[in-house]
Order: sequence, then structure tokens, then C-alpha cells
Amino acid sequence: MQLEQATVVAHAPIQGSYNLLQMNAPGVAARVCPGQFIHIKVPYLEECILRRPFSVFRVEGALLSILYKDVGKGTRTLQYLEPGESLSILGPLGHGFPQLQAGNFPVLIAGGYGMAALYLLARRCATKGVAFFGGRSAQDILCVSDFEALGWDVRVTTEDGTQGRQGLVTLALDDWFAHEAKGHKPELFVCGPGGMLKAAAERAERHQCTAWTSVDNNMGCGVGACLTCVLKVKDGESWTWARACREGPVFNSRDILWEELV
Amino acid sequence: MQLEQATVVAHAPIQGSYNLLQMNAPGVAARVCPGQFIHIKVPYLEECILRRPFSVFRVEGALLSILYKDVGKGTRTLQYLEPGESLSILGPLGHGFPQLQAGNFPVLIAGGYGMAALYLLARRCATKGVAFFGGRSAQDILCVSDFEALGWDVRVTTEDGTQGRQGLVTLALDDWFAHEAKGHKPELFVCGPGGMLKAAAERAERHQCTAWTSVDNNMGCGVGACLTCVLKVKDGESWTWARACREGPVFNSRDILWEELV
Amino acid sequence: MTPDISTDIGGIAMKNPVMTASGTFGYGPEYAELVDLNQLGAIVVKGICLNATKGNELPRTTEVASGLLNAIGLPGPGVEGFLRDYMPFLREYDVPVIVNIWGKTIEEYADVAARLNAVPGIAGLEVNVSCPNVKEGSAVFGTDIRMFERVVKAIRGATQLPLMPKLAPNVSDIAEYARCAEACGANAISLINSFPSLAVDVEKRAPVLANKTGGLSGPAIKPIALRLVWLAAKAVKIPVVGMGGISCAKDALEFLMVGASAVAVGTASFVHPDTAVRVAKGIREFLEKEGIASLSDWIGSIRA
Amino acid sequence: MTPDISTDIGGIAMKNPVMTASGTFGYGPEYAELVDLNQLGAIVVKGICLNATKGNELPRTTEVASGLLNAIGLPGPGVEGFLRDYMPFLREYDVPVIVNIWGKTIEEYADVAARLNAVPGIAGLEVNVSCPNVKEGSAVFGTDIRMFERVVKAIRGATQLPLMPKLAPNVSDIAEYARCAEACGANAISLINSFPSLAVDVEKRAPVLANKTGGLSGPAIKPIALRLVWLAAKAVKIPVVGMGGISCAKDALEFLMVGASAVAVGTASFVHPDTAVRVAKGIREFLEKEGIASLSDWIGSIRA
Ligand SMILES: Cc1cc2nc3c(=O)[nH]c(=O)nc-3n(C[C@H](O)[C@H](O)[C@H](O)COP(=O)(O)OP(=O)(O)OC[C@H]3O[C@@H](n4cnc5c(N)ncnc54)[C@H](O)[C@@H]3O)c2cc1C
Ligand SMILES: Cc1cc2nc3c(=O)[nH]c(=O)nc-3n(C[C@H](O)[C@H](O)[C@H](O)COP(=O)(O)OP(=O)(O)OC[C@H]3O[C@@H](n4cnc5c(N)ncnc54)[C@H](O)[C@@H]3O)c2cc1C
Ligand SMILES: Cc1cc2nc3c(=O)[nH]c(=O)nc-3n(C[C@H](O)[C@H](O)[C@H](O)COP(=O)(O)O)c2cc1C
Ligand SMILES: Cc1cc2nc3c(=O)[nH]c(=O)nc-3n(C[C@H](O)[C@H](O)[C@H](O)COP(=O)(O)O)c2cc1C
Ligand code: FES
Ligand code: FES
Repeated sequence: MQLEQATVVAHAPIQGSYNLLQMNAPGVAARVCPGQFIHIKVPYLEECILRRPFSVFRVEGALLSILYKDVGKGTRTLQYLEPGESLSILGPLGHGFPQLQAGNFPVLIAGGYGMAALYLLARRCATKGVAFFGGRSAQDILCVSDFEALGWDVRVTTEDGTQGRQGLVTLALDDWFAHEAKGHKPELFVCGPGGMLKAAAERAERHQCTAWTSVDNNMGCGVGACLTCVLKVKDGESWTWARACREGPVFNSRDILWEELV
Repeated sequence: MQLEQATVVAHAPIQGSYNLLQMNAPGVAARVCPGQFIHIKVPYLEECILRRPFSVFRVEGALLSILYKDVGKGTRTLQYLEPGESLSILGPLGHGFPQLQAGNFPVLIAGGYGMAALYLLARRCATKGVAFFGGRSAQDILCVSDFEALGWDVRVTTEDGTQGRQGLVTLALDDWFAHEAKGHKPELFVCGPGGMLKAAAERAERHQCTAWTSVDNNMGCGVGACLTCVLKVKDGESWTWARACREGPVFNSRDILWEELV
Repeated sequence: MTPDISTDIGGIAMKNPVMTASGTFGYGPEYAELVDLNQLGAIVVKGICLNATKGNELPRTTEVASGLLNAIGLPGPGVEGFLRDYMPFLREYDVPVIVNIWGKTIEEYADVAARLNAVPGIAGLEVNVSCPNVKEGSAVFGTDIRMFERVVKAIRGATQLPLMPKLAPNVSDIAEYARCAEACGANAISLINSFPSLAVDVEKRAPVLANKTGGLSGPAIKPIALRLVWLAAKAVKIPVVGMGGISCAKDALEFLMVGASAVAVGTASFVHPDTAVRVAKGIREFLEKEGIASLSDWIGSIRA
Repeated sequence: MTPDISTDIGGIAMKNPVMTASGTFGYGPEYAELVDLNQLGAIVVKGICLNATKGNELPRTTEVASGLLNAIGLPGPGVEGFLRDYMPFLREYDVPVIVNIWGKTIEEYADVAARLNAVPGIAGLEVNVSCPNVKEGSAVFGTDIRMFERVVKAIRGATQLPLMPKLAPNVSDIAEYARCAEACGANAISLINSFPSLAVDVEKRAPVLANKTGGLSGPAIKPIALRLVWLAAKAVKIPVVGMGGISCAKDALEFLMVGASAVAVGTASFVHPDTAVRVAKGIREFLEKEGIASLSDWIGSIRA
């Protein structure tokens, strides 16, 4: 974990309302593990004082990139950043995805920026398995070719059928469990909207396999001090708060009190 | 006076820390008179809520331009504006320079952005006279060729002697009064730092001529409502407040209580 | 059908719930060239006391993070000057005129109220109590409940006009002041006035403003104002006019949702003169979009 | 020669005048990887009460113009948990540890103070009085002068440690609370705590925070804090620790100039974890540039 002044190398919209920001950040790039995030102070946006958390997408040497969606003030203003300009980043933060357990078969489940958040894992994971990408329509489906280039079997579902199979990601996932999972010991790695995380957790329980889910609670400090980002996790018979920015953002799905997740 | 969304046509540094911002603003451009100003809301600077006042430099048809110096947050951020972007301007505001009185000889005295603020007057004034430009060094002297192209006799003084004669503007002005003013009925039009305004007012009194001085008090609303920009003007034996943004920014030098000007 | 956004503030009928905040819109003429005054819910003019006053020396304002600090010092033409110079102009418009009054003593408040009482074209009085009682130890009227009660009672006794005390924000129990105003016969209350603050200059080693302290206004105080308006509205039955950092329709809808029956736009008018009119338009559009027939259904609709 | 920026807060010797603000720096370990804790003037830990507490539901914070609204709800490990989990870590550093304490009753405050009294490595206690007295009508301790006096006296009776009540900002006469603390034997006072505020969601028609109201912090409150610190410092002889929106050395110099003997950095640490250390460095550089030999020559040097 460190504070670093990163320099923008390239910055452009890639698809729909998603943008690719590539920066030179040797310190953070050298340390980041799959599932971790960086905390960015958006330049020129002084009246918004908090940083904004983004999962690390790719790292090549000192080059670190994020894929972000324009959803509000910060992400809108971020788009004005041009190559050569610098920004303050804090990272790598949080507790990312563990290594695939020996003998397990990796199953990735992603929605929205989750596809970017799982890329590093997909690349560093020795065993290439199957990846389920879901979204509202084609423009919400990112990085398919990147994953395929790495040797992953990517299954796309879109709610409007504009790409891949029509329906929710769970449709394809359930089919897979029904007809293809046999002989595999699946281990799920999930990053996407709350609904997708819950559905995956539920499948993991049903099929008695492990699911690693990455939550995206709103954050303040990003380092465990402000207690903004907490969520309820099991603690014996009772529950306790866990910090998405420290103990998470990746949790074993069986530890989370899903019904309590906001 | 109107609110207008202007569009940036060209924007570039011109000299020292001065920038030229050219915008398309048909409404304001059509109405502006010499000595008036526009009030600009600097985009992307939400935590600075006030507008910033700038004298109108040139107008050609719908094209309106200002010459501004980077002195703080607003003027620094303004520099990020690029052609095609739009900004909210309010104007034309204030009471500018009156027309030269028939038979009078126009004498312009300017420092800093005052050279820009007097350009419109210089162009629209039928009689071309003499213009005294003063600054710390050569890079503070603007628009000389523009004024000469209009037929004005420009006399430059710089404190460090890097351009024109070394010394203060008053040096050249006093010489002119001593050796060249004879036979002329001088009428002074002045825009520059407080010291220069005071000096010019003092010369006007000494040589019994009129001096029109443009003050640059800090402003809030720019339209006469907030009473931020007031200055003390004579009112018979006593004094009263005048608003730089309404009654001014141009005042007859003999009306201002110079010793009270902050 | 377009929703009904008219509202009534203690007897002052407004076509829309957006008024100007005292001291931020002059006396009307300043903005008449830029804004159709007839589209305002009401015009609240700059504070008036008995005689003409000059106000503070410079600097009078300074910018701070998301806000403005001001210590203008209440310059003005005095009652007679106001009636002579501005009322004829204001009578030309079809908009309620609310006169904001202040005084250096309780007697002056009452005197000013009495002189404005029978004036045609004045819809009501807003009372600025955020100024010191120069006669009695110069404590501020608005932060001393006993003095506040005396001044409101005195004014109530001097006028039949709708009376709207404007509460000072720097008190620990705003509900106490709201209830006191109601008990003294006020027809409405407005809040918040700008928040007492200080800005200093490290280079000059002195306060920035000539008056040393000033009042903080603008977006920076909105969360503080929202809470106080919410508490005040829960404490009384008379209508509440909410203000503090309102710069768009969403801000106004927030104040109305927590219980304000109308809102005032202040500092934002300095930035975008048409703010009040845009806010009224935005409120109408929002209610229409939400299928809410009348503003009254939105006022106080917060689930809390 | 480099200026002496050490300072003393009621018996707590600090190598520089910049401490962390309670609740914005965790208990120390959270930032240890990013900041050299030994370079801090003091560490003020998150508020501690008697037993472990879970705090509020979500959302707990929301961003507002130039500020942050928070209603974390004081979750924490309780006295025993704190001593077990964090004091061993904190003792490893050469930095004064100030424990911020709170309670639901006067008895709890005194009990917590007593249990911390003899603990090695604790330099002093800061008392958060911005919470309700659940036993007696749930009025907030810090906005009721009688309750404030009782709680400070009770704690004073329970500890020999340097005692620093932290004043609530939402009172009309801050000097009264400052003097009361001094009279009750406090060794210093700190202010301001975050300002009670409200943010609402027009779409959801509900408050944004689960707790409804929250405390406003960050640059937005700096002008309010500066005035209160100035007034408090003029009212008492004991040292004052100023905070509220400090994010750079200039901000800190302003608080020191109006009379604070030290400052605390709060919300800014969330944005730039190294703020407190940078501020201390900037203060030293400024004094050196100005040729001021000692911080004490700068403290209270405002011409006003
Ligand atoms: C661990 C983690 C990893 C993330 N990775 C990515 C990523 O790789 N790509 C991507 O596009 N987005 C990512 N997000 C979400 C991203 O942080 C938010 O979209 C962003 O902060 C919105 O900021 P804004 O100012 O544009 O929106 P705002 O105007 O602030 O709010 C718009 C929406 O964004 C949400 N939001 C606002 N602030 C935060 C915050 N501090 N943390 C989380 N959500 C917030 C709000 O709840 C609201 O719904 C991640 C979030 C987390 C917690
Ligand atoms: C009638 C008038 C015409 C002007 N014309 C020009 C011009 O043509 N070119 C040009 O470069 N400058 C001009 N100025 C000055 C210009 O308005 C200020 O330099 C600008 O507002 C500074 O804003 P800032 O945010 O960059 O500086 P800030 O960081 O806000 O402050 C830096 C300095 O600028 C001064 N300043 C800040 N706000 C204002 C304000 N609202 N009004 C006046 N001064 C302020 C401050 O006193 C301070 O000294 C004019 C000013 C007036 C009143
Ligand atoms: C420059 C200025 C002058 C003001 N003058 C007065 C006044 O004369 N009387 C009064 O009651 N309030 C006065 N106020 C307070 C405003 O009416 C309003 O209560 C406050 O600014 C909060 O609203 P805002 O944040 O929308 O500006 C003034 C505010 C400003 C900024
Ligand atoms: C997230 C958060 C948690 C806080 N927790 C506490 C606390 O436990 N005890 C306390 O006395 N103050 C607490 N505060 C108040 C701060 O210590 C400080 O007084 C206030 O934030 C103003 O300073 P700032 O503007 O620099 O943040 C908290 C503030 C924030 C933002
Ligand atoms: S974001 Fe601050 S504790 Fe997690
Ligand atoms: S700037 Fe507001 S009155 Fe002149």
C-alpha cells in the first residue's frame, strides 16, 4: 500500500459509457494482486473531497490501467484527464482473490466493471476455465476477446439478447452446472452487481463449492479507518462488521450475511 | 445586460502569464461598449462559487475576446477551457468610458490588463492620440502593435527598461505634458493598477483636464445587488458609496476619494 | 395536467414556492433586466432599518470553499428612502413584496414595522434578528431567547402585516426559537440566515473582512440548513421558509421535502441571476414527472 | 536555524502542533503503512466507551459540497478491547497517544476515564461530548451547559491524566463552554467536532444516512471552526486545539494564528493520508521563511 503520483499514458472511451485509463504507476503496479483496487483522487473536482475506488484492470510493467464507467460527478470529471497529466492514487488496497486451489476448476462470473476486475486473475491463474459474462445489452459486455486470448471459454448472456444468449448470467451458469460441471471441482470468482453476487453465492451453496465474491460498498478512506464501507459477516452464531476496503473487497461468499447487504 | 452561453473559439497563452480567450457570444458582443466588462463563471471550479470579471478586449461581429492574467484559482482553471466548450457569461456590465469630448485630445494610460481594457475605446475613438503603456518588464506590455495599427502613438515604459523607456508610466506622461501637450485639450482614459490610477488622477487635477479612471475592486454579483464592490465617491461635502459594477468601473477621477481606495 | 405549485406563507399567497433571499437580490431593479420579476414567488428585499446606513468598510466579502463569507453591514436607504426610491418600482409588478427589517434596538424594530404597516404593496415583513442589540450589551437578538421573544412581540404589536422572523442558525435548540416565534404570533418563520464565520489572511496576519467575522452562505451550509429547517418545521404549525445553499431545483425539493412550505434562493442568484426562476420551473417539472398533483403533497413528505 | 515548532497541550508535550482528529485515523495501525507515526504531534484515537459497540447501520457517510457527512455511530472495541488490541502497538511509537472517550451516561464517562487513568503509554484524554445522555432525556452533553459541567467534573474526579473536553460547535456562546471546561479543571479544550447536519435523497424521499442526521466535516466548515476557535482561545488561558477542515499548512497556520496551540487534521487524512505530516512540515517551512524562531510567537498573533 502506498501513495503514488501516477502519470496518464493513455485515456479514451472504449465502449458504451466505459473508459480505459492507462497510467504509469511503477510502485503500485509492482505490488498489485488480482481483486485489489486503487483509490483515486479525481483532479479538478475539489468540491468532491473523497477518493474513488477502482479495481485494477491490467498491469504491464509500470503501466497500470482501470476500466471505469461514467456514473456520476467523479467519473464524469475523471474523463477530462489527458495524457501527461498526473493524479494521486492510493494502492494497492484491500484483500483480493486467493489463488485457485490445486485441482479446482476456475469459474469466473462477472457483470459491469467486474469483467475488468477479474482480468488480472484470469491472466495469472495457471488453469484457464470458463467465464460467464452478463449484462443488460452488448455494450455492457467488456473484454471478451482479452479473456479468450488468455485461453478462457467465455459465455456471454445479455438481457436484451444483443450479444450471446438472451437472459441472466445465471441461466448460462445453471446450464453449465447441469451439463458441463461434472468431473470438475468448480471454484467461483465473482465480481458484479449485488444481485449477481447473491445468485452466485446461492449457486455455490447449492453445488457445495467455494465462491469468492467481490463487493463494492461505497468507500471513504479505503484503508480501514473511517468504517464507511463495512458489511455484516458471520461470527459464530452472531455477526460482526467487516471492512470492504481491508478484509475485502473479496470475501468467501459463505461468510457474508447476504440478506443484510445494502 | 444578459446571461449568455458563450462558446470558446480560440484560447491560448499570448505572453508572460497572459492568455487570450476568444469566444462566440453574439448577444453580449452586439451590445458591449468600451470599458465595460463581462462576468464569467469558470467551468469545472464548483468550489469557487463566484463569477470573475474581465474587461472586454476585442469584438468582431459575434466574436468577443478577453485578455486575462493567471493570478489565482479561477484564472488558472479557466486556462483548461478548450475550443468548442461553452461557458456562462454575464454582460455587458457596468458603465464604461464616455465618448471623447469634441475638440479634446485622447490620452490613454494603461498598465497590465488595462491595455486590453482600452483597446475597444482606442478603436472606436475617431481621434487617435497618444497611449502610455507601463509595466514591470517587457512581458507585461501588451498589444502595442494593435494600438499602433489603429494609428495611436504608443509610448512604452518599463521599470526594468527591458522595453521602451526605463521608469514609471508617469515619467513619460509628465514629459508629454511638459513638452507636447501644448495646444491640446487632453482627456485621459486610464485603466491599470491603483497606483497608476491615482497618479493619473493627480496629473489630471494638476493640468486641469478630465481623467476617466477604471477601477478593479473585487466583485461578487457584478450587477449591483451584493454591495461587495463599492468605493467612496464625493457627495457634496460628504461621501457616498458607488458600486464599481454599476456606477463604474469607470469614474471621473475627480469624484473618487483616492485616499480611501483600498 | 401541470401540478399546482402555489403556496401560502402565513397569509402571503405565492404563485410558486421560490422567493429571493434578503440581501442577495437588491431591491428588485438590480435584476429586473435579467429576470422576469413576475415569475418569482416573492421578492424579499435587502434589510431595512429606520435611517439610511452606510454599512461596513471593505473588504465586505470573500470566497471560501463552496461558499461566500459576507459582512456587508446592512447598508441601506432607511424606511423613508426605501418607500420613496423602490416601492413605486416594486408596485409595478405582480409579485408579493416582503420587506426584511432590522434594528439596533427593540424600539427601532417596532418603529420600522409600524411605518411599513399601512404601506400599499407590501405583502409582509421578514425580521432579521441576526444583529446586535446595541442598547443592551450588544448580544445578538437571534441567539438570546428572551431578547428574541421581546423583539418579536414588540413587532407583532406594531403591525398587522404577515410577520416572519428569520431565525439565526447558531443556536443549540432551533425548535425553541421556532416555537417562541409561533407563540408570539408570528405568521411564519424563515431560516437559515448566513452562519457566523471567520476568514483570516496568513500573510497580513489579520481577518480578511474589515468587519473581522462574516456570515457563511452558499452550498457549504446546505446540510446544516436542511437539518435546522427539518427540526423547525417539526416544531411548529406555521409555515417555514427554508434557505441555505439552494442552487438548483433538487436543493429546493430537499428543503420542501423536510417540511418547508417555501424556499429562498440567496447566494446562487449572484452566480446565476435566473436561479430562482429556474428552480421554480424545475420544481414544477419534477412534480409533474412524479405525478404529484400539488406541491402540498410534497411538502414534509420525507419518511423520517 | 530551523524554528522550534514543539508545543505543549495541557501537559502533553508534542514535537509538532499537528495531531490526528479522533475517528479519522483509526487507532494507528490503519495508516502505519503509509505514514511514519513518529512524525505526528500526537495520535488521537477513535472514540472509546466502556463496552464494545457496533455503531450505526449503512449508509454511514455521504459526500456533500466541500465536505463529508458522517454518522458512523461510534463503533469500537470498548476500553478492554482497546487496551488489549491497540495499546501494545501504540506503545511501540514515540508519539503521545490521546484517547478520545465517550459515554451514554455521566457514570460511563467517569468509569472509562478511571479505567484509562493508570495505563502506561496514554498521554491524555479527549472527551467527546457530542453524544446524547440516554439516561436523562437524551439531550446532548455538549449543548447543555449544566450537563457539560457535570460530565467534565465527573471525569476530572476520575483521572489525573491531562483532560481535554472537545466542544460541540452548535452552541450560541462557545466561550461559555470553554470557560466552564477551564473552571472544571480541564487542561485543554479541543474544537470543533463535526457540525450536526442532514442530507436527504429526493428520489427515495428519505434521509441519505441510516442515522438520518450526521456530522459535517471538511473544508466546508473551516470558516465556522475558525471563528469558534478564535472566540474560545480568547475566552480561556488553557491551550486550545483547533480543527475543522484543515487540509494544508496554510489552514493550520490560520487556526494557530487565531489562538490555537495545536491543530488536528481530520477528514483530510481520508483523502491524503500524509496530510498531518505534510502540514507539520509546511508549518516549519513557513515560520522559517518568515524568520519566526518559535511557534509560540505565531500562536495568537492575529491583529484583531
Ligand atoms: C472495490 C471497488 C472497486 C470498484 N471498481 C470499479 C471499476 O473498476 N470500474 C468502475 O467503473 N467502477 C468501480 N467501482 C465503483 C466506483 O467506485 C464508483 O462508480 C465511483 O466511485 C462513482 O463515483 P462518482 O463520483 O462518479 O459517482 P457519484 O456521483 O459519487 O455517485 C454515483 C454512484 O456511485 C456510487 N458511489 C459514489 N461514491 C462511491 C464510492 N466512494 N465507492 C463506491 N461507490 C460509490 C454511489 O453510490 C452512486 O450510486 C468500484 C467500487 C469499489 C468499492
Ligand atoms: C471590472 C474588472 C475588469 C477586469 N478585467 C480584467 C481583465 O481584462 N484581465 C484580467 O486578467 N483581469 C481582469 N480583472 C481582474 C480579475 O477579475 C481577477 O484577476 C480575477 O477575478 C482573479 O480571479 P482568480 O480566481 O484567478 O484569483 P483569486 O484566487 O480569486 O484571487 C487572486 C487575486 O485576484 C483578486 N480577485 C479575486 N476575485 C476577484 C473578483 N471577483 N474581482 C476582482 N478581483 C478579484 C483577489 O483580490 C486576489 O488578489 C478585472 C477586474 C475587474 C473588477
Ligand atoms: C451578500 C449577502 C447579503 C445578505 N444580506 C442579508 C440581509 O440584509 N438580511 C437578511 O436577513 N439576510 C441577509 N443575507 C442572508 C441571506 O438572506 C440568506 O439567509 C443566506 O445567505 C443563506 O442563503 P444562501 O446560502 O442561499 O445564500 C445576506 C446574504 C448575503 C450572501
Ligand atoms: C468519519 C468520522 C468519524 C469521526 N469520529 C469521531 C469520534 O469518534 N470522536 C470524536 O470526538 N470526533 C469524531 N469525528 C470528528 C473529527 O474528529 C473532527 O472533529 C471533525 O471531523 C472536524 O475536523 P475535519 O473537518 O478536519 O474532519 C469524526 C469525524 C469523521 C469525519
Ligand atoms: S473505506 Fe474507510 S474503512 Fe473502508
Ligand atoms: S459586485 Fe455586487 S454590487 Fe457590485
